[in-house]
Amino acid sequence: MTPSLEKDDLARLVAADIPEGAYVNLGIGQPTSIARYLKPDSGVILHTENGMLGMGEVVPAEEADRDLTNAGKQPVTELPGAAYFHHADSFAMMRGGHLDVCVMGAFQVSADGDLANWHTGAPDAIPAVGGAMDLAVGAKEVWVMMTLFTRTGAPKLVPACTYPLTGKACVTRVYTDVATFLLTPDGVRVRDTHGIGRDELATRLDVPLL
Amino acid sequence: MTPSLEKDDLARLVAADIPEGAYVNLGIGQPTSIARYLKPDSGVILHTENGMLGMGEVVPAEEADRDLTNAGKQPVTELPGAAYFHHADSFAMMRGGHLDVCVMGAFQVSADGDLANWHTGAPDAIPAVGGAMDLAVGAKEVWVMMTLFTRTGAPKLVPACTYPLTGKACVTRVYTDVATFLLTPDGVRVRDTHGIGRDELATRLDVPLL
Amino acid sequence: MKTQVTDALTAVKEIADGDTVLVGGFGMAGMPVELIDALIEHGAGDLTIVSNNAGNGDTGLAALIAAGRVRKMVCSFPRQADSWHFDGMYRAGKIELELVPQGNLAERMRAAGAGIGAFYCPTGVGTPIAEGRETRIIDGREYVLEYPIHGDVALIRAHVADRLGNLVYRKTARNFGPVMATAAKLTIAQVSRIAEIGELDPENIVTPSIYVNRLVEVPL
Amino acid sequence: MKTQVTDALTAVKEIADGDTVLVGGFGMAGMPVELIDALIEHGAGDLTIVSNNAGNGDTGLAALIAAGRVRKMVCSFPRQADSWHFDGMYRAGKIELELVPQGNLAERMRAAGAGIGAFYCPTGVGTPIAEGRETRIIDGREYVLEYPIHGDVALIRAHVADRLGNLVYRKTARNFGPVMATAAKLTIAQVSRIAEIGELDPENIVTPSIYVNRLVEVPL
Repeated sequence: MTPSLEKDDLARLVAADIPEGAYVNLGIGQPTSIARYLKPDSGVILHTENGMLGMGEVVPAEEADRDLTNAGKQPVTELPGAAYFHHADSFAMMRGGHLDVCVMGAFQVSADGDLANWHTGAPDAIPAVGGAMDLAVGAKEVWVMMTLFTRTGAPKLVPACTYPLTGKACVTRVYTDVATFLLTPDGVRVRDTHGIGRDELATRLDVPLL
Repeated sequence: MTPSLEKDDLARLVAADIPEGAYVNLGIGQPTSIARYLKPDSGVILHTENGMLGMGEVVPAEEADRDLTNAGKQPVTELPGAAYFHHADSFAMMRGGHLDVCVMGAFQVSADGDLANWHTGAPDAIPAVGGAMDLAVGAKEVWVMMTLFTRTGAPKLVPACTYPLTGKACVTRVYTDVATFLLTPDGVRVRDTHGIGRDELATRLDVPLL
Repeated sequence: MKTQVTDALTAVKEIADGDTVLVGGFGMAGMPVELIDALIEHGAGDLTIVSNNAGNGDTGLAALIAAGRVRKMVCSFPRQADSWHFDGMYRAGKIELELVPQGNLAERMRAAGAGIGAFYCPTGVGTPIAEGRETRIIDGREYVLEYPIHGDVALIRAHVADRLGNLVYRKTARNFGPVMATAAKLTIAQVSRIAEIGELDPENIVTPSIYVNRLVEVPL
Repeated sequence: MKTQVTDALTAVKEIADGDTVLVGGFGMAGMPVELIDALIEHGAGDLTIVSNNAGNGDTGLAALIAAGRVRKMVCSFPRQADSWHFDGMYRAGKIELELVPQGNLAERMRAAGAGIGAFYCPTGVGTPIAEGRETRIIDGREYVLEYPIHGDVALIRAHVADRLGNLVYRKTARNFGPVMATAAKLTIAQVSRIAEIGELDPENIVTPSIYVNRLVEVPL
């Protein structure tokens, strides 16, 4: 049995699944690292919601241009063929269904694709949503990248989200450290597993698996 | 008594009333000629709904650039400080109330500022509205420039329009060959007359005059 | 997905009978004449055409109308001195007309491209355009509810593209092109020149490549 | 009307207690720090601030919040590693928060600038953001009704202006500036340089001068 995936391996797995020439938004945090594993000849073009297509890599602070950041406010580069636009145009692009794929992190995903990734529901938390809800309703494919279990072992792929939703029935794939799930009209299909058997997976999740 | 105004005199009169630095849209037809009488140092900036601020003069066919026209599809020039934008942005500018003044022709204007200038209502006419309705609701001031009477002597400033409307309660001034009218909350005020006495004006119009 | 560079006839080959085609241009400025010629040669009919005008003279959109391929025109200003092909078809009852104020035409396509379901617009309130339509008072002002206009295909003309499909336009020929590019499932742009990637300044791109599926180079 | 070129303190002098101020920037990129400094010096309070974030570090918007001038923040992403001034005020119950998804924030200001009364937006359907809000099914999809956000004043930062007030931006510092400029009664732009009229290419203007009332030059 292969071991469970380290973060970089997971990013590499997602990167390999992104179609050639796709327009892609990589969410704040872990999904940002997917960019490192895209092949230079893939023609994949990265969108950042703060107004750019053709975004390049995250660069160290000493190379930073303060006018050029990703959605996580990290300094990035500009690739040849890039284009800048303002926020209303950027979100029109997202909401209008023009992005092929977006990849986001999540607290929970439900079997029918509901996404919860902006708020734990804790009463003292300061809520912040950013562009997550816009991506959830807008991208043609919404992929989630996360660990399958919390630190206490609770599954994050669930029959119904208990955290406040980001979007309903929007997620089509869930990439985790131990398995990749395709959320299909027929149900949740396990595409591959890493360091866990399908039987154990079925036992530890409350979601029926195909 | 001064004579009634020729078309060019009327255009000159309107031009003189446009405030310095105003952003102005001049409608198709007669209002277009107002541009000729704007003082070069007035700082007035002309908008054309097909996507430009800083439009210059109409030029003869031999100087035409087919990519640079006014809303009447006549070739025009570009002035220093001009800006181009697409149609949705151009009409957002109009609808959003950013133009200081627009000047349009009219079939009829009512005493409370209703405008009719797009359709005679004739059953065999092919209707065409262009940007007139957008200007009527959008510009801060809507001025009309027209002859006060039809060729058969019927007044075009009326108690209520009989032609289909372009916009409701939008016109604030009516410049005609024989008089200028200010449409105020108190009623229709005659500002100046040309070749006609105020008494005769009052007799020939069905609209109470202040 | 990757923008294809192709010839005009190949570019238009999937346009099907009954499609809604958004056609750029304000009069002749920005009209993709060679793409329309290819559409005529291709042969699709029963089309709904969304364009500001209903053809000028005998070329471009006017030729498509003259060829009897247009079932319905959605436009703001059909009647012009040189719109004789449309005028004849219209008076003969052979073409349907949906008259839309120019700004609504632009904004309804913008809504289609931006994922907006509908919007309240002040234009046309109290006029025949608003008759029988849903209206609403918001903050004391009356608005008409307007719905998006989606295209199956957009045929537009730009000035220069790069090989990725980024577009810049020239002067007032920009007009409806950038909006239509966002509102159609398939956008085909005719350009005067295709530049190398990196040649166009990223600050000056008007239509980002994401909105452009096919490029056809037609030198001036 | 003509755009004025002035200093920062003069530019902000009419901002009044209780005003709604749109503040450009995404984090620090595009934030008009010197205009905000002038607003702090000017002294207006009880402000509603519309901005993507709720301040970063100790400068710009964060300093305005720290000075106790903000009654309410309308933003998409207040909570950040360096939003300590907002966090403190919020937990102390001294500042109100209206959380708006980032795209709705942009589109609602765009609607204000474009004369749209309201629009149906799919974002947030089925989430707490949509609770108690008016929704509507259009073509089988559910939308939430969203209203414009108008500003009394917009404080934005651009790269270069010409003396007429035309603006160009730099890279992702463009962000909310062009939208906010359209949505406020008074738009004040801080720019790195003021160019002569005619120096900027008309094809490349991002914010036309009609949207800009005052310019303040703050060299980098």
